[in-house]
Amino acid sequence: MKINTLLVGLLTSVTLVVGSAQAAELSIVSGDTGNGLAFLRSQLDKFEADTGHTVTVVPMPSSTTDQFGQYRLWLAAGNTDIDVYQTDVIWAPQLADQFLDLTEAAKDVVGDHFPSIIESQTVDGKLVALPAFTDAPALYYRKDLLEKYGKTPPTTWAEMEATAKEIMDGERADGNPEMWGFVFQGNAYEGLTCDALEWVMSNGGGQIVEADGTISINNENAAAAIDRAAGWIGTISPEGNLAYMEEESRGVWQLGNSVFHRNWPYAYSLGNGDDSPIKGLFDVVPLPAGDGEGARSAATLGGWNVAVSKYSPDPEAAIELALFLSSAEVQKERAINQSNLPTIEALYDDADIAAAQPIIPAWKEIFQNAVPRPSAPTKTDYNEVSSMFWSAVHNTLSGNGTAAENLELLEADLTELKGDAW
Amino acid sequence: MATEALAPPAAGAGPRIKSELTQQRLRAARWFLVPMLIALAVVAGWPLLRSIWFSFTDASLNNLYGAEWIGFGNYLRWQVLESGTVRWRGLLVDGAWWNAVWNTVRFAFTSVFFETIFGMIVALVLNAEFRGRGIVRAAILIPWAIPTIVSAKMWAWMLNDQFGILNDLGMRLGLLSQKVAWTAQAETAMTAVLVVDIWKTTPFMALLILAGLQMIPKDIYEAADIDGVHPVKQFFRITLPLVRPALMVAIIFRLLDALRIFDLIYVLTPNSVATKTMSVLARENLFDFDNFAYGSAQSTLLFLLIAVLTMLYIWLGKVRFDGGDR
Amino acid sequence: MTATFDLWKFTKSVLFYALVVFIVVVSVFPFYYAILTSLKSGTDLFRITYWPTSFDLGNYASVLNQGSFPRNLLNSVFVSAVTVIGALFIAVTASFALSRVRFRGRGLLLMTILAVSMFPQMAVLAGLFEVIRALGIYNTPWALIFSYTIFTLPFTVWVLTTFMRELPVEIEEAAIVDGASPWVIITRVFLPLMWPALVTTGLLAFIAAWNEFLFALTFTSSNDTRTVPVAIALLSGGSQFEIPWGIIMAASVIVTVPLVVLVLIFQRKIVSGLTAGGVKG
Amino acid sequence: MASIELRNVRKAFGAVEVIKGVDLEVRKGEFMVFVGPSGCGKSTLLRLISGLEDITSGEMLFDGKVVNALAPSKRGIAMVFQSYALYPHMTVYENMAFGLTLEKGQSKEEIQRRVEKAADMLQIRQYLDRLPKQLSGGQRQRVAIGRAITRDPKVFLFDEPLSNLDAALRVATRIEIAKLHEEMNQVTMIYVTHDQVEAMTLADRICVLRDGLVEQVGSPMELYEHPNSVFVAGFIGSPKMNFISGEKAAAFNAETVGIRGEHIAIVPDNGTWSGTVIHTENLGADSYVYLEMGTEEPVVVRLDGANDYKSGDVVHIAPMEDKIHRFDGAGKPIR
Repeated sequence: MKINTLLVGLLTSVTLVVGSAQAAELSIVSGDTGNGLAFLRSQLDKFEADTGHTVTVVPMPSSTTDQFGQYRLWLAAGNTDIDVYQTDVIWAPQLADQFLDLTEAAKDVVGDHFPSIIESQTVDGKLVALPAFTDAPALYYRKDLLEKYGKTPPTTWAEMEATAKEIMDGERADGNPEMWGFVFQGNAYEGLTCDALEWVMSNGGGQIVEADGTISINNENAAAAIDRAAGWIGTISPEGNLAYMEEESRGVWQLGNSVFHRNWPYAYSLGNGDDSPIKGLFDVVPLPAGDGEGARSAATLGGWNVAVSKYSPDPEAAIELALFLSSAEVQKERAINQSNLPTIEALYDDADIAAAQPIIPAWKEIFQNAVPRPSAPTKTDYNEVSSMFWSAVHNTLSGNGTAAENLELLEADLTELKGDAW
Repeated sequence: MATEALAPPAAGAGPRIKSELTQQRLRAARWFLVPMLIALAVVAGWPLLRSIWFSFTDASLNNLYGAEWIGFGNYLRWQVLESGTVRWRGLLVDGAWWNAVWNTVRFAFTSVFFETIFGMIVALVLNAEFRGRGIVRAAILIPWAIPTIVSAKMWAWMLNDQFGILNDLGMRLGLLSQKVAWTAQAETAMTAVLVVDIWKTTPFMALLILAGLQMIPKDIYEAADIDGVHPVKQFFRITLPLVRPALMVAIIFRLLDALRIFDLIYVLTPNSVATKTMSVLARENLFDFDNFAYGSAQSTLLFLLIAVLTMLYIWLGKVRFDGGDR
Repeated sequence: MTATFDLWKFTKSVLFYALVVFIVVVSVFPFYYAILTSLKSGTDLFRITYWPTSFDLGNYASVLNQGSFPRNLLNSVFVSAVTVIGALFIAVTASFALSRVRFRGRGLLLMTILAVSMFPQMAVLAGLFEVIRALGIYNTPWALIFSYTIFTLPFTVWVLTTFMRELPVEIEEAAIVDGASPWVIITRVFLPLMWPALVTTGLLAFIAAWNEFLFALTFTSSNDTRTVPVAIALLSGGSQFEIPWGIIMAASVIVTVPLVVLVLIFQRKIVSGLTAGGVKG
Repeated sequence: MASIELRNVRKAFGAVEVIKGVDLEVRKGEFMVFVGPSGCGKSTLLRLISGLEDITSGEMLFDGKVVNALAPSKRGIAMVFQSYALYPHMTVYENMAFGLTLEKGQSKEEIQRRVEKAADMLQIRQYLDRLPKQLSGGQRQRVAIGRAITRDPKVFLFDEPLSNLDAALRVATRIEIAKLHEEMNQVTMIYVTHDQVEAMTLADRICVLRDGLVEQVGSPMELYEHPNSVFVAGFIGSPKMNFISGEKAAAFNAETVGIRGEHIAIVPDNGTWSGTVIHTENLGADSYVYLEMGTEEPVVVRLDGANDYKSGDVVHIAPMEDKIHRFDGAGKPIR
C-alpha cells in the first residue's frame, strides 16, 4: 500500500514537473462487461484526476475468442490507436512480442502479487502484463438439499457423484423431473479445457503439458478422470451439458435444477440475486479431489491483466496506467465493488474486503489450489493445444472412444505440433 | 510511307465503322465501369492478393512483415524420416480440412436447395393478390433483418435442451419423447445449423424471386388462362423459364454465401467437428492459432473451391452472362 | 355442379390462407419469442412461456441508456444508407455497361466481379485493414462504407445486370432515336422500370450492411463510430459470463423495427415495376 | 425532306453477313416499303438507316452527305417500333414530349404546341394524361406514331408497326398511315413489312429484299406487272402467282411460266390446260378455285362473284396470253 501510494505520488509529481503539456490521451481496450466497465470508468476518472491524462475506454464483445482475434490483428498491423490492453491470463505468451516489458517499471510492486500469477505473465524473463484480478472456480452446492438428505459437501469426485445421484433421484421421485445432479461447462471450447484440467489435475494426472514442456497428458490417472466425467453425461448431468458454456449451466443451476455446479465466482452474486429461486440456499467449497496418487483439489487459474502495446505513441503514460490498474488500491476497490479476486496476497486479510465480500477470504483457499493452464510452456501454440485437448475430452464425453484412446491420439498430435520445441 | 502502304483501301473493305452512337456507348460504358473497377480493386483486389501471397509464406500474426517465402509448403510438403518413409504434410493431406470441406459443401447445397424451394413458394404466395399482403411481406423479411449474430444466439437459446422453447413445444405436442440437445450432439448439430440458416436466408431468395416474378408481364398469364393452361403447367412452362435469370443469380449468390458460412456456425456450434466449415477452420488458424499463413492457404483454397463450384454451376446451369442484344 | 365448384374454390382459398399463416408464423415466431424474452428479466428468462407474462420495459430502457446505443443506431442508418446508395449508383451505371453495351471481355469482367464474392471475408480482413489505415479512414464510418462494397457491389451489379438485360431493347432504341444519352436512358427510362429490382437489391444490400459484424468490429475502435451489431455484441450483463438475454432481445427488436418500417414504406415499389403496358402488345 | 442513298452497304454480325452489298436510293418525300420474307435483312436495313446499327462497310448518304457514323438523333429520323416501345412509366403526353425535352432550347410552350398538334392529327388528344397500359393496342400504336410526328422528322421509319394488331385495326391503322403520308408529303417514309398487301397499298415504291440483297425496286404496279424474278413474282400479289414448269412451260419456251389467278379464265372446253377442282373459296366479291393439275402447288383461279364448282369437277382453263410471265432456269424473266 505504502509503496503504491508513494509510486502514484511520485508519478504524479513527475508529471507535474515535466508539465501538464505532457498530458497524454490514452486508449484502453477492454472486454469487460456492464458493471465491470462502469467500475473501470470510475477508476479511470480517478486516474485522470491524478495524472491529467485522459483515457478512453474501447469496449469489446465479452467473447474472449473475439477479443483475442481482434487484438491479434490490431497488434499485427501495429495499431497505434490502442495503448493498453486488458488480457486474459492465457494470452501473455501468445502476444508477448507485441507488448512492452514491464519488469523495470513494476520492479517495486511485483513482489506483492502471488508469484504464480506473475510467473504466468512472464515470458522468457519479460513481464508482459500486470495482473488486475484473478479468478478461480469452485464447487457450488445446494445447502438445503444436502441438509435434507443429510449429506456434507463432497471432497472427492466419487463422493460428489454419489451424493448428486442420490439427491437427484430423490428429488425426481419427489416431483421435480427436471432435477439433475451436476452441471458444468461441457461445450467444446476453452471452458472445457478449464474443467477437464481440473479433473485431470485433481486426479494426479498432471497438467497436459508440464512447465518444462513435457507432454504428460497420456497417463492412466488422466484417462481415469476423464472417463469418470464421461460417465456423468446422461446420468447426473444432462446430455445437453455437452453444449453448455458458463451461462447455460448457470441457467440450469439457478433455476434450482441441479444439486452441484462448477462455476466461477460471478455465479455467486447472481445466485443470490433477488429474483433467484436459490437465493441463500447454496454455498461454495473447493472443487473435489480425485482418488489417484497425488490427488488434490484443483482449480483452473483465470483472471485478467493489463498490458501495454509496444505501438503506443506514449508508452510512459500507458505504463503509468497499467501500474495504476494493477495497484493494490484499485484491486481493493475492485474486490469490494466487483467481488473480483485480488492478486495481491495481503488484500485477502483486508478487513474492508472481508466485511463487504465475505466470500473473498473464503476463496483464498480455492485460489491456493489454482493451477495454470499450460499457456506458458506451449507459448504461441497454446490455443491449438487447448483446442486439441478439449476436442479429445469432448469426444470422450460424447462417447466417441474411451479416454485412453483419445488421449493417446492427443499425445501424438501434441508431439507433432510441438516438433523439436514449443 | 510505311503506314500508307499498310492502310487498307479507302472504300469497301475499310476498317470497321464505329459510329458516333457506338463510340458514345463505349465511352459511357468505360466511364460507368471505372468507379466499380477502382472500388473493387482497392477493396477486394489488393487484400486478396495479400492473402494469396501470405499463403506461400511462413507468416504469423506476430511477424506479419518479416514473413518468408516458402512456396507451396503450406499446401503440401514432405519429410523423409530416418526409416525412409515419406511423410506428407500440409493442407492438401489435412484430414480436418477435408472434413471441413465436406461439411461446407454438404451444408451449402442442402441449405440452398431448400431455400430455393421455400423461397419460390413464398415468392409465389407474395405475388398473389390478397388482403394483408403488405404485412405478410414485411413479416417474411424479419428473419433476414435480424442480425446474424443475434439470430444465431436466439436460436441457440430456443434450441437449448433445458430451457429451449422448441424442446418444450416438441414435448407438449408429443413430437419428442425427451429433450434433445440439438446443437450439442454430432448427429443433430448439422440439422440445427441448416434449419436456422434456411429460416434466416429464405427471405433473401424469396425477395429476389419475387422481383423476378414482378418483371413478368401479367398478360402472359391472362393469355395462358384463356388458353386453359393448368396452373401447374403455367408454373413450369411460363413462370419458371421467365424467372430463371433472376433465380439463377439468386442461387449463385446464396451459394457463394453458404460456401463461406461463418458467423452462424461460429455462434451456434463453434467447435463441433460435425459442423466446422472451411471459414470457421480458416478463422481458427488465422487468428486463434498461430498459423496465419496456413489459414491464408485455407482461405485461398476455399476461394479456389468456390470458384470451381461456381464455374460448374454456371456451366451446368447455362447461366448467360454475355447475353443481351446490345 | 356449382356447389362443388364453390367448395373447391373455398378449399383452395382456405389452403392458401393456411399456407400464408404458416409462413408468417414460422418467420415471425422467433422474433415474437425475442419480444417475449425482451419483456422478461432475471431468472424469468430461463422459464419457458408462450404468452407475455410480464410487461417490463426495463430492458428497452437499459438498451437506450446503455452506452451509446442511440448513436450506434444512427451510425448504422448512415453507414447502411450510404453504402446502399453508393453501391446502387455504381452498380446501376456499371450494369448498364455490362448488360447493354457490347464490348470485348464483358463475360470475363462479370466473372471477375463474381469472384470478388467468393473470397472469405475472414481472409481479406488483414489486407483490408492495411488499406483502410493507409487511406486514413480507420475508425470512421467511411471505413465501413468502403469495406462493405466488397459484398454489396458484386451482388447489386449482378442482380441489376440480370434485370436490365431483360428490359426490352426497343424501349432503349426508342430513347436513342429520341436523342437520349446513355446517362439519360439510365436515369429517365430504365430506372423507373427497374423499381422492383432496385428496391429489392437495395433492401437486401441495406440489411446485409445493417447486420455486418466482423468488419464493423475490426475497423472501428470507439463507441461513437460503432454500428448496431457490434453494439449488441457489447451489451453485457453485470459480469463476465453473464449473457443479458433480455437486453439483447430488446436491442434486436429495436434494430429490426426500422427494417420492417423500411419494407412497409417501399413495398409499393417492390411490386410495381414493369407492367405490360407500353412494352408488349 | 431528305433523300437517302445507300452505296454498297454491308452489315455483318460477327462472321455472319446479313446485308450483302445494298445499293438503293430513297427519294425525297417518298414512301418506300421494304418487303421480304423473315430473315431477308429488311429490318436490319432499316436499323442501318436509323443509325441504331453500324454499317460494316459501304456508304450511307442523307441528302448527299455521308452519315455513316452519325448518331440516330442527329439524322433527323423518327421511328415507330413493332412493339410500340412506349415508355411505360410516362403518360402519353410525356412519351410524346420526351424527345423534345432532350433537345436544347425547346420552350415548354413549343413542346406543348407540337405534342398537341400531333395528338390532334391522330385523334389521341383525350388520352394525353393516360399511361400506355391504359390504352388499347391500336391507341398505343397511334401514340407511338404521334411520338414520331412530334419530333418533326425528315425521315420516318416504321418497323412492322401493324403486326401486333388484329386484322380490323390493321386496316384502319394502315389507312391512318396512308393519310399521314399524304399530309406529311414532304417527309420521306421507310416502312418495313413482311405483308405484301401493306406494301402494295402504302408504297410509292417497294424494295423487295431477299437474303440481304435487293431483288427489285419499283412502284407497286411495276412489281406486279413486271417482276424481276420468280421470287418477286411470287411475293407480290394475292393470291400468290401460279407457277407452272416442265412440259407445260416448255410449250411457252420457258423453264417456268407464271400466271396470276386473276388472269386465268375457266372455259367450257378447249382450254390451254385442265385440272380437277380440289377446293373452292367464296369471298363474296370474288372467289378462288384451287385446281390439281400436276404442278407443285395447286393452281388458283380467281373469279369475280361467287361460283358453284365442286371438288372433283374437271375444268378447262385458259390463261390470258399477254399476262403470262416467262422465266428462265435462273428464275429471271424472259422478255
